[in-house]
Amino acid sequence: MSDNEETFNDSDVEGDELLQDWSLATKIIGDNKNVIPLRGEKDYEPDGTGMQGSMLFKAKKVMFDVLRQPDRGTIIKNQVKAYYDLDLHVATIKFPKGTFTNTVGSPNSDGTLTLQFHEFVYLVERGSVSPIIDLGINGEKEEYLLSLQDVYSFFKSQDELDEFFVYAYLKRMGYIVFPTNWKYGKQLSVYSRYNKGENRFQNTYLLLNGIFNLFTNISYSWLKDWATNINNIISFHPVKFASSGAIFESINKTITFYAPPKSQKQLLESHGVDLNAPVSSNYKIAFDVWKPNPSFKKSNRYLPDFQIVIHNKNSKKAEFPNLKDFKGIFQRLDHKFPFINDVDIAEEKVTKSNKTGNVDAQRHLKSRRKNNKGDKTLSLYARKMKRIKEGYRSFLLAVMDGGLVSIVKITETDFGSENIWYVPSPKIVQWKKPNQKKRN
Amino acid sequence: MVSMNAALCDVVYTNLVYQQLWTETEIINFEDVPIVCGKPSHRLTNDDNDNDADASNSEDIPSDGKEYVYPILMHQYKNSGFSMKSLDHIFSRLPDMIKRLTLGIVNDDGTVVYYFIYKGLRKPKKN
Amino acid sequence: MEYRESFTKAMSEKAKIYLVGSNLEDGDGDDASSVVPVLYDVDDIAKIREHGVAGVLIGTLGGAPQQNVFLGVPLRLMMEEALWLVEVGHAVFRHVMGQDLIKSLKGLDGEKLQKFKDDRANDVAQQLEWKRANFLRKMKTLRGASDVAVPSDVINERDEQLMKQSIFIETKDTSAVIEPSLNDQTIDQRKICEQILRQNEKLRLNYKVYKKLREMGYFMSPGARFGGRYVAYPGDPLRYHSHLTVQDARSKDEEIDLLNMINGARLGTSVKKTWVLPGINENGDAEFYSVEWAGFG
Amino acid sequence: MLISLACLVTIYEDRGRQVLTMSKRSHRNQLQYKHALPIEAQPVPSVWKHPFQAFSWILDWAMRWSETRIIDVKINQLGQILVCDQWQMKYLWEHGFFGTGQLSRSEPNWQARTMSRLQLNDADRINLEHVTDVRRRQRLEFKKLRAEFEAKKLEMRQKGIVDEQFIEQERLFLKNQRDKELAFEKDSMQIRDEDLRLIEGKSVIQLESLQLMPVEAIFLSYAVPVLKITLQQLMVSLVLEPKSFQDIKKLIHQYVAYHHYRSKGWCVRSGIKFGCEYLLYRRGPPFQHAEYGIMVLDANQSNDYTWYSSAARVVGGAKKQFVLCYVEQLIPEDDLMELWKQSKYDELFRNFKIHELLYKRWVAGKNRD
Repeated sequence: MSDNEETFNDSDVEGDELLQDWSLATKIIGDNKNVIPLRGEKDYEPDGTGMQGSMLFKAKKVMFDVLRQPDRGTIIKNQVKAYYDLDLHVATIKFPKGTFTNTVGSPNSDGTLTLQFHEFVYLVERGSVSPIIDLGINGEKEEYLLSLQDVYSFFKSQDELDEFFVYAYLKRMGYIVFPTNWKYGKQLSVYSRYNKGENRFQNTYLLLNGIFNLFTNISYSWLKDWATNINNIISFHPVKFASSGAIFESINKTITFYAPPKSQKQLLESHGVDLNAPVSSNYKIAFDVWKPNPSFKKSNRYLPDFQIVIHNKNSKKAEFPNLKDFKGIFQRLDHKFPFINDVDIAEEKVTKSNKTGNVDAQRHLKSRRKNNKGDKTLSLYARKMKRIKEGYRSFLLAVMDGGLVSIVKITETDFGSENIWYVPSPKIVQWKKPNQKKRN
Repeated sequence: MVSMNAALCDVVYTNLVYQQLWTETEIINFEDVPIVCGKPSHRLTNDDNDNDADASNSEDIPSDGKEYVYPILMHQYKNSGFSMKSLDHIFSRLPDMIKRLTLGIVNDDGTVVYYFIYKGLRKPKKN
Repeated sequence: MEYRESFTKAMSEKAKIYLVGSNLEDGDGDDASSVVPVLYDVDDIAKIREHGVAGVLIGTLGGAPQQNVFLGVPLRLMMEEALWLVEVGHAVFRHVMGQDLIKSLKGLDGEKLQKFKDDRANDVAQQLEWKRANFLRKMKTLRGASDVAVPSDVINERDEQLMKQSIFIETKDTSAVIEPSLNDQTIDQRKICEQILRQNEKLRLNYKVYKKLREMGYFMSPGARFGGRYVAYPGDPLRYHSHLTVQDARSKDEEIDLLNMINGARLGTSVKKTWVLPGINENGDAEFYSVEWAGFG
Repeated sequence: MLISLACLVTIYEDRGRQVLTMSKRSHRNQLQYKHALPIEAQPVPSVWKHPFQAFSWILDWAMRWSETRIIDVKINQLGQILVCDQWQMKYLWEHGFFGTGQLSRSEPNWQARTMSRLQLNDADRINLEHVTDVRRRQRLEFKKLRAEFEAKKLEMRQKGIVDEQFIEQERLFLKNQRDKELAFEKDSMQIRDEDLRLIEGKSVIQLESLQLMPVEAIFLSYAVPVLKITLQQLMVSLVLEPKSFQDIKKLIHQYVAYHHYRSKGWCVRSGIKFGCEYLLYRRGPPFQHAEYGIMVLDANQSNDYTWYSSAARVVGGAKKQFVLCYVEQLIPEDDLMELWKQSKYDELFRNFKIHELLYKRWVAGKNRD
């Protein structure tokens, strides 16, 4: 599918300012190319002319013609019936067929497929399944074909409707979407390497961590005064510096900062510690999202590419997350963190060569350094910049406003760990000072 | 408080005359509302061109080319205390012919930024 | 012409707005303001549009399910839109919970149920009839008048089967049971409106702003994308640019966040929308100030 | 449309920059702005070639010891923190881009700009007196010639001669003169009455001061102490008598964030132009555009979504990353207040923690592969 429509749809400005020409919708319905051509410009305001009036009339007519087309459904040959169960609030397909079953529903041992409610509504809207209710009158099977309106009356809350909308929105764009903590099949976890059979390790770790915290808490109180005093003595005198870096070094310890986990190990540590911490449940992670992939297996899922949290900005109950809420979300994230590989590999290399003293490895590292010598400082600097810009853990926040959704990516980043001060090259340092140094 | 207002007017006056190059600039007190009034050095970019006059908005644009600037102080770390009530008050003191007020926001970073304020609804410029 | 007829018909009745997602009868305990107002009937959607309410289509379009540009029924309204339509008398609220629907379905007597079945069967029969006629017409033209070896009005078993298989089973937008079963149910419209407004202070203020702007002729749509509560259009958004980014309503002595005003007006200038600050005065009326970047400084 | 905003900004940022070729300019910048902070490091030479060299180094080192607090500041009744000395303004700008010229976009170059606007610093300098002088002499010349024409015309008329050619000649002369005068006025200058007040001999009086943001002033009296004012004096003048921590909370939050970025090497400047609190430059405005727009928030703060979305769109429209910088306080407010009262600012600052989040619009159609 082409990217065209999305660039329009998600680029708010254009989406609003360009004419939504529904005659094009008839085109995409006709052939399946899904290419949406450029749309025309709108007018500034009504000018009372008949010409403008008839253009508006036509535009509305086309739109309503499209809306009136009976195009939700299937021919009998392809019909798939999904039976809604009011008590369980799910639907069941007795004879699943069609490609959608690869990425929708939980298969049961008897060959049927259970659809969660949002999956059910989505497939009904697409016309992929017929929504049926078995009225079971007088013990007899009595199938009744529901309408879309009937199906919507089963929504239990605004939150559920919003979740469904976000689900459908992503599905229409081709993403694979399942609820986070979906019980069916197997799903990889970032933490699984440690969790599986290594609970002992984890417990030991937690214990040690607890003791450490206890110790630091006690020691901190009396160490703190000491440290402050020493600092007061040394820091605010006109200290002389032998390099510009030293000036920064002298002031960059003042403000503490949060450094997000950057490696598998640190991830586990933060995750492990937080297992005991109370989790704010206001912001649940609604869905795991995978990029489109034909070889996706729902029974054996690799790490999702994204996870998504939904916020309805007009709901009386909900507030935009504050820092604590964000932290709660980050702690519970479990998806593909693109930064892990890079950082882990870099770290492993260092520890390996340090610990084992492996001559070969060190030689290898040396030769690599040698090769990079030319732009070493530059690339180090560039790498720091890249780390800040790309950040670490992230999730998507879908903000519902009426029936419109905007999606924001929230990413932990860390300016604190990356010192980026400029170190003048020797050539410039040796350059003679300009006259400005001499004051009047 | 009054001297503070005077000092604030001076900042905006100097900024308008010597950075924005306004002419015929003067400070007028409409009772307790001090206004820096003057002529911009060129047509303000937000106005429509004469030949493309936007009839519905044109009555808002002063015919003598004069703009009325109300200075307001904005600290990064203090509340401004500025509300719609403040705006009501300012407009109540201004002569009726003044449809457009310019807020001259004096920031504590050394800059002054200017925003037009209209009572009621105003359409955006066409182009 | 057909369009005009149905148009006139639609205008003659009140549109039906269904409140989805919450149990209203729960009384004060539940948050009535978090129900979602939704319309399913295209005629109703066309009708409220003539009254200046566009809403947002939220359903997947059956014929083009792989995109988010053109969506279909149902139509979701902002609560303000729904309240205004009902208050002015262009629409009525309806509220149906799933279990009630099923109850009413189960409560249908055999006669009614049979009628539904007959309707469906009729639809199938009609489609089949149409397909047969079509098929025969094609056969005729294909074979020409001279061919008499095969009678042209006979369809063999296989073709008949194929035709039956290709009959389209449509999922209809609107319910066949909900409206008839509700017709006699009288809901106190004013009470629902009050209930919804009572529980949400912010909505209460914003509704005054919405109402005022609507009565001035503006169409509103949700405005978070442009940094506001509403985006206001001088006419049908299908044809006209939006003019205003309207902020959340406030009391008139509430402090203005100048930094927020600055970036709002800056953004407004770049997207050609005036940044509008609405306030509610002592009389409970909405008043406005418009802000735009002066273009210098 | 956001592009147009970005363009607008680009124009502003470009205005006032010297027109130099890229490489030349960048080299010049490297030299001019080699110090990121107003305290200059004194590198220890790697080889001591001569005993005298060591002596000179120590002397230099000692000299500078004594001159750290060198910048005078004045705080006026509006709370504006001003540096008025020419050299000091330039020094603070060139050593880390501190402050903003009150009549400039950033670098305090109003005087030079005005000189060039009034054409007072051209190579063949036309000063005001010169202009009036030229104009007066021109006028005189014109009057003289016109008098000659008048005399001749009278003479011819008395003789009863009507010379069409002569009248045409006169007309042309007069027109010519007027054009000349207009042209002179036009391209010599458009001096307003307001400008006349500025001119003092061959120069323009300096109206502009360098204004420091409160956080810059704190940084320059606390972290890199170059202001003559002490931190305590400064703090008291910023907030006279805070009754509760609420009164100083925002200032402290702003400072903590400012110090954080400055101390990691970023050039931090006001973000007001883009509706955010700070802009982060790698080195400074002459080198490249700002890369980040920072919004400082309290850890418990939650605003309506529109607050985030409009700020993010303005910052994003100028092709900058939008950062939510949360400031968390680590000890109770009463304790913080106590530290303030005792002027233990260092300890006060140390009891805050920074958390950063990138906030970016996510487009479903662009993240599928």
